[in-house]
Amino acid sequence: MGKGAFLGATSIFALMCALYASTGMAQELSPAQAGDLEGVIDSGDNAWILASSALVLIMTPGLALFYGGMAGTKNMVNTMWMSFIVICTVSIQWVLWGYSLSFAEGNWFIGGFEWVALQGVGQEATGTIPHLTFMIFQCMFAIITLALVSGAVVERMKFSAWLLLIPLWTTAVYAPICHWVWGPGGWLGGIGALDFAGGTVVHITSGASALILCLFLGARKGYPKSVHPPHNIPFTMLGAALLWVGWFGFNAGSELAADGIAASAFVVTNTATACAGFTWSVLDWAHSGRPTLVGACSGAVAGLVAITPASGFVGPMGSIAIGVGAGLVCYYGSVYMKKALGYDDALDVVGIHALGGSWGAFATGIFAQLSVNPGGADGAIYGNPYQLIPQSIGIAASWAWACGITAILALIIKYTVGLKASAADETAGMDISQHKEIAYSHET
Amino acid sequence: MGKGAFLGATSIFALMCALYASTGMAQELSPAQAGDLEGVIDSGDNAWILASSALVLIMTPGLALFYGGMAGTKNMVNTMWMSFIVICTVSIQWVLWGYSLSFAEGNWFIGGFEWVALQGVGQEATGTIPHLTFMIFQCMFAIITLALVSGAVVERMKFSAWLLLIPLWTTAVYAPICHWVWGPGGWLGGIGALDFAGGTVVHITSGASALILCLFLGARKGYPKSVHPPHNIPFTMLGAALLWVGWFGFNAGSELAADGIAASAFVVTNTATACAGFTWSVLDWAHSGRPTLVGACSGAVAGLVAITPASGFVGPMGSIAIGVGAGLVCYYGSVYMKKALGYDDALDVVGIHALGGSWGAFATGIFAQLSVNPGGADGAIYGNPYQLIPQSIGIAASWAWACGITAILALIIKYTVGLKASAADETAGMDISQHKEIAYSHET
Amino acid sequence: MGKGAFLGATSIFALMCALYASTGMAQELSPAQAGDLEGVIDSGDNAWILASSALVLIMTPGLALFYGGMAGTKNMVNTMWMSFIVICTVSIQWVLWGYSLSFAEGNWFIGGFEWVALQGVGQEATGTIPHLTFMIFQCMFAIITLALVSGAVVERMKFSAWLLLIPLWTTAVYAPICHWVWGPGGWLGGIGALDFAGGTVVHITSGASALILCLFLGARKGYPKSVHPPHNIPFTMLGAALLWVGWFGFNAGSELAADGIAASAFVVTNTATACAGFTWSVLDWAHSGRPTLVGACSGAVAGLVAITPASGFVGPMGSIAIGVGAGLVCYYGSVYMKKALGYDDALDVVGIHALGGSWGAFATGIFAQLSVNPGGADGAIYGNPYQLIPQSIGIAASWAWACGITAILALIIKYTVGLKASAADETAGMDISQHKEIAYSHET
Amino acid sequence: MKKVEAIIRVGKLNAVKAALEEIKHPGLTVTNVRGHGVQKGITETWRGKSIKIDLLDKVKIEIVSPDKDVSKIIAAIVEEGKTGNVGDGKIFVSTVDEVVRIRTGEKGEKAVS
Amino acid sequence: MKKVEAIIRVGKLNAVKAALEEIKHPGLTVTNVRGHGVQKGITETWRGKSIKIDLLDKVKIEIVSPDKDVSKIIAAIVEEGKTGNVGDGKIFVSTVDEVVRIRTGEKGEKAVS
Amino acid sequence: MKKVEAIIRVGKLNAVKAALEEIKHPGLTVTNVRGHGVQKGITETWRGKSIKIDLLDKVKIEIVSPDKDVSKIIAAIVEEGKTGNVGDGKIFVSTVDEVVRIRTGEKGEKAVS
Ligand SMILES: Nc1ncnc2c1ncn2[C@@H]1O[C@H](COP(=O)(O)OP(=O)(O)O)[C@@H](O)[C@H]1O
Ligand SMILES: Nc1ncnc2c1ncn2[C@@H]1O[C@H](COP(=O)(O)OP(=O)(O)O)[C@@H](O)[C@H]1O
Ligand SMILES: Nc1ncnc2c1ncn2[C@@H]1O[C@H](COP(=O)(O)OP(=O)(O)O)[C@@H](O)[C@H]1O
Repeated sequence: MGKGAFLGATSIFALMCALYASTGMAQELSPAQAGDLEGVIDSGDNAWILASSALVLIMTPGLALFYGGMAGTKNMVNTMWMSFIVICTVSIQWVLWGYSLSFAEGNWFIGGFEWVALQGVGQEATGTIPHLTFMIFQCMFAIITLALVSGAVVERMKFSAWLLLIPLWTTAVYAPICHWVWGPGGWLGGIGALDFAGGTVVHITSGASALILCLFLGARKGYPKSVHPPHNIPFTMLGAALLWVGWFGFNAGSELAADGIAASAFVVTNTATACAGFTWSVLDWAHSGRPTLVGACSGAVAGLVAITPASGFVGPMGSIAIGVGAGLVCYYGSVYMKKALGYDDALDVVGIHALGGSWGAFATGIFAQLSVNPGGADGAIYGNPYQLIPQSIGIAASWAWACGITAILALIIKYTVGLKASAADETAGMDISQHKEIAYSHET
Repeated sequence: MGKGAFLGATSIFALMCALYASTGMAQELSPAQAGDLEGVIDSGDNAWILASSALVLIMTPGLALFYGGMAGTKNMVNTMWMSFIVICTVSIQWVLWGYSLSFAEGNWFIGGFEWVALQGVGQEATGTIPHLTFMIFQCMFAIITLALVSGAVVERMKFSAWLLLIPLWTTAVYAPICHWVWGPGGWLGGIGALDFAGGTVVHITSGASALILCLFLGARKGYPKSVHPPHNIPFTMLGAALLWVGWFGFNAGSELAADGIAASAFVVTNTATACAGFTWSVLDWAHSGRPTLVGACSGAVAGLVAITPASGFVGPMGSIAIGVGAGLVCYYGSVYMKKALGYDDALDVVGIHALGGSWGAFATGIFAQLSVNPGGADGAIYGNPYQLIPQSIGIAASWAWACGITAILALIIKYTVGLKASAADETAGMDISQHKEIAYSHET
Repeated sequence: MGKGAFLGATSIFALMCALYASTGMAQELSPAQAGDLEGVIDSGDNAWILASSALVLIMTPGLALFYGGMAGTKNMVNTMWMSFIVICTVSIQWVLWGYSLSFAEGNWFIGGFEWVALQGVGQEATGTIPHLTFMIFQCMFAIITLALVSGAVVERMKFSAWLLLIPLWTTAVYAPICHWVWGPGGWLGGIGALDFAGGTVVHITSGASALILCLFLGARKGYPKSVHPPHNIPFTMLGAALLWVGWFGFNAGSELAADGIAASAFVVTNTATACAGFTWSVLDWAHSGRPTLVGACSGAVAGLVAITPASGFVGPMGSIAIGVGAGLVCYYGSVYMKKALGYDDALDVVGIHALGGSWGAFATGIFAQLSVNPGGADGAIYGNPYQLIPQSIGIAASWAWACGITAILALIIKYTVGLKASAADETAGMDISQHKEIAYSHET
Repeated sequence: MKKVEAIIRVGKLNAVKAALEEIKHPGLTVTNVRGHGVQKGITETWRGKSIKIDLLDKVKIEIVSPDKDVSKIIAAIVEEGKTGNVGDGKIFVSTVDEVVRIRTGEKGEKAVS
Repeated sequence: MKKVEAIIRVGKLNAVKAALEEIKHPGLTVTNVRGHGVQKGITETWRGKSIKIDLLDKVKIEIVSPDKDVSKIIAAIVEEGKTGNVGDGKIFVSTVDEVVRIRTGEKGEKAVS
Repeated sequence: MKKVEAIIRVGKLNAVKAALEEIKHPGLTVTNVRGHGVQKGITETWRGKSIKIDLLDKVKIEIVSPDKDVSKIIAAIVEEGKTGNVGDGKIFVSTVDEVVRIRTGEKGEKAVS
């Protein structure tokens, strides 16, 4: 059956990548990015990264509303809960071991145990901000990444299964890929793959894992005939707005300083987002006869996703190209590809995050400019087509690892607590069946 | 007919102002305010302006909720959409040519093309922040200004007409007035008109344009008998709260530094807003027998509007006077003046923004204190009644230009795509007729 | 009758505490904390505290949604209004006399009148931020504290009574306790009671006052049989999220600088909150068979409350203990203690704020570490059990003063405008009876 | 005693209500309903997918009245509820055996006034 | 078989429901309605404008039952639904020709129990 | 003329609607109701307190049709509305004295088609 084969293939690919990396790239380890504990704290930089951390935290409840508004009324609480429980759980996991595995000195593949339980992670400067500031900023990234996955599996995944997935996934999928890209000695960073704020680490991992979970879960009852319109568009709009504004912290905060590159990242984030939102609206108008607000919000999120890896490396004109591209790629991915392939990705996490993240990571290799960020590289249109190689390796490796490991985790959960709610629970609604709660009780 | 006459009069007045300005003031051009590209970046200032930019962005979705909550259920999506599409569209327009026309070196009337497509707008310091930071902060102002207009025209203006209006208006109305007040060499700045954060540039332009659009559109079906209560007061409250908090970025950010004047602007913003919200509540209680929450929110917005031009120039006691005045002026403007004059300004953009902005710009000339801001001036009660002259000219010129040009744009749109939705579309609701969307689908 | 006795006892206790303090502690006055007007402004610190002030302001509308979502549909507007009017009123009270009474030089008990109407409160540096920045940051604390109280009395307290309570309570309860702990020469600060961000000043005062008001008001009609589920869980979740993110400003901002301690406070705030949210969910699952989202949100708020006094003094592991403890204490307080004692605390302000604040203030004495904050102290597990003494005194004194004075104010209000709405008004709903407003009008 | 039940357009409720007030109807009860008949539904769009909504919002008015007033009531509803386009709705008349006013326990015609 | 239809105050639903449970009624269906009769409406305020809401929220209870239980049911509703103030509502009784239980296809009295 | 009133499960609305379309029913009106019968309610939890919700969401379908079609309609509803578990609902049939189409003023059987 296709599922098994797919799983096998991706696992093998992941293994190959890992082997290749361990032989071919181990000697090229970049100097530790997060680990150099020197320098003094700059209050302006620290102010910006603390504010950015708050901004990134608000993204996850924003996501809860963005997703929840599109879910059905009887699944609203559960949909929001899936995001909210990630905040509560990953915040603890990250402090206890997640941060250490991701960012402590280790090998090319994974971090060490030095910073377990934040031992040795204190107020001293890392670059120009306290080490704790860097730690908590990264914590918010780990939170939102898994929360993104939930959009694909809402309306049918058991809450206990989701709860079990959280620490497993964050440990086995997120931490390694995060270390590869941003950790000291990580191999993807080592080969020069550029990912400013998480196109691979955040969006490909979440989107690819979402795809695997969709395949293991199967579709909702009656899909695709039973597809319903969003139950509350204002919540979806508000959620998209909170994502947009929080994303300034996500991207511009990833500079870890309040400098010119942060300003540039802020500008291209806004520009690409606007372009993608606008593009999706135009496509909606063309294909459905009317521009929809949910479409514009979806497009905006697609733009945010795509500009993420590029945000510290490209200029405004590059960001327009990336944004328009994101609108195109994610629109057709969410509308046509999903239909063609037939999986039930409830809220289009694959179409928007996996595809948008891949496009963004690739496009970084096209539009990056050394003149924007001397710590980056020139991209293809600035005469360096070779940058597309590490970018492509980064994309492929993230897909492979996320798919392979998520498949294993899904199997484990399937045969322990079970993945999918019973048909009766699904029909009654996940809110009452999983939580004994009802989103709206207007009779009271 | 009155409309034509009005249009004629305002156009002539605009012309006269322009002529007067070109002869009388051209030689008094102030040194470039935004354009001096020197100095070094201060990370604290940059952190504050980046954070402020994020805060100002959140105002527009906040406005979408503030307006949407007061609109009818069947027009909720369209009302929010009008704000959201402004974000997507003006973000692009501003980067491509809006910023250059507003802030590049040009003449007394309009900026040049030097910074088109952000050529030459980079990470170098403007004052103590990167030029890009200043650019994106100003972008958020251009966005919210046009979004404010939408409140007057909801529930009946065609979406295509609105979409067409966006780039036209931002180019022909916003850019010139912005240049007059804040651009290098702008004539209103040159004659010493004080406008710290946009009483004229933002609120008079939006409110005056809203009035003109109301007149061209005509009333909603059945108005005023058909006036309905807000469909969702929680959204209106949330929107007002997001406006309030975002406005701290708007006003205190306009100092372009995290210094004492920013702190002062923050304080007077909060104080005036509270006073105006409280005043409106008292008037509600007196006139309608009960204090309403929507009234307090409306009052708060009125206070935010009125303190905007004054925020960097007045002290706390001045802000109390401005806030109480805003509550009075805008309450009577929204309730009695609208009724007396009979235009259908659905959500009181004229009463709150045009009147509140005019009051604030005038009151700046009364309560400004050199001791608060040495870059400002003393107002009438500090012995300098002459400050009321440039303030009044600023008010009159903004009204005139906004009215005149908006009238021309409205005519253009009326005879191309058409301004007003058909009666059937209005009755069915703008959500389903313009967007094939329904805000709430609780049956699903 | 019990009420009278309780009132008497608390008043006497308050008196005793005051006397004891005036004799025993007056000589140990600490140097003025807020009042030393020297140094230069650090733009980064100022940026952070201005941003924090904005974050703390958003907490109050967040609270309005958190409470409103749990209230009944027909009381939604009134519930939000109670928070919103506090913003409008206390902002004015604070500027006029509240700040001076709390923070100006005075005696061990209360501040002086030096800074009435902000005379002498200007842009000059206090520490490294403008004095005005400190003033407005503290203003936001005064606002949220009283707003917290409203959760206990919603659905039955007359709006006029609440409006009258606002200036009285903020002047007679908040200002003294604030001065005791944070004001120059305040006696609780003097004896070394640690309260970083307001466990006593904010949460015990609000929770204890809520208890007294509940007792004076009596229960809602039909209580406890008539207890209804939350009318809108998404608003409750959104409110909790805004509280969480705003609380970063609350706690990490209380350092008044963007330094390492701010980073540490940020980290422990997030950790304790996540732990408490998780703990409450587990208890829900164990006791009710399902984890509820409202439970997780309640737990998160409990965690935020408990970590508040400790946030600048404890490390991450201490924060886990405090968070788990908060989940336990507040869950049993809200569910079992309330039932056992029988008072009608509608939204569990006593269970969460009074108990959570007390636990947090006590736990600060257990888990504080000098190595985290050299300006703090070591707690019991770091070899200094004596720290529990000033902590306990602080807890007891805050309870006593808040209970005693609130009882007096409640009596005054009861015999002037009256405390409780008529049964008919309660049945009709507070929205229509107090405000002539209806939260949702979907028919329009 | 008869019950007159009318399914009308949402936008016509106020006009019909006013017309009934003019003929001094004794009272009425309104319910939000959704309906489907000759009139076709509307189409919503979500992420490129068309979702047909074939039940449209309507309003049901119920009026219980003495037999003699029925024709007047029907006339008023038809007069004010009509637009001439499909979807205007229907009126159903049925027999009510007994009426009780809860407040007083009164029965019969006195109870509906 | 009869259908008893009662329009009552929203706040009385629980009491009436409890009373019906006591007399072991077979089941009931509840609808949110809005109504208008002797009782006047309420006035909302928006930006200084008074907006009259002349339809007040009510609840409609429908109970189908054998003829013999009708008087008991009416008595229970009147007893528990009454406040004595205008707006308490009305009860309408009409005839039902046939009842079917969907689950089993049973007809007649067996179907309503 | 008869009115067929069916209380069914929310999740069965689409299936029943489709079945009625197949037998070419003339139109229908749908109301959201809550109900209570043999089927027990559900329990919500709020802060450790269990709150019993004994009225479950149901949907009411009303179809007015000529007498001859009634048995076909009932059969279609039973067929598609049945799950076999308690809570499937009931069908009530009653007599309608008169039908008017508002759009045209037509009366009787022509009006319902
Ligand atoms: N046979 C019927 N039984 C019950 N309700 C009906 C019936 N036919 C129509 N309706 C109701 O009347 C509304 C309008 O009917 P429709 O046939 O669309 O328009 P018209 O009355 O103008 O011919 C429908 O939406 C539905 O609610
Ligand atoms: N003639 C009627 N037909 C249908 N419903 C009615 C009628 N009269 C009253 N009602 C319903 O009963 C409710 C209460 O009636 P009302 O006359 O206000 O009070 P009371 O029953 O105490 O005299 C109304 O809100 C309305 O829903
Ligand atoms: N006697 C009745 N009168 C009115 N409605 C009823 C009656 N009995 C049941 N109902 C409605 O039918 C629904 C289903 O009935 P129930 O007895 O629970 O299941 P079943 O029909 O499978 O025996 C109820 O929720 C209620 O809305």
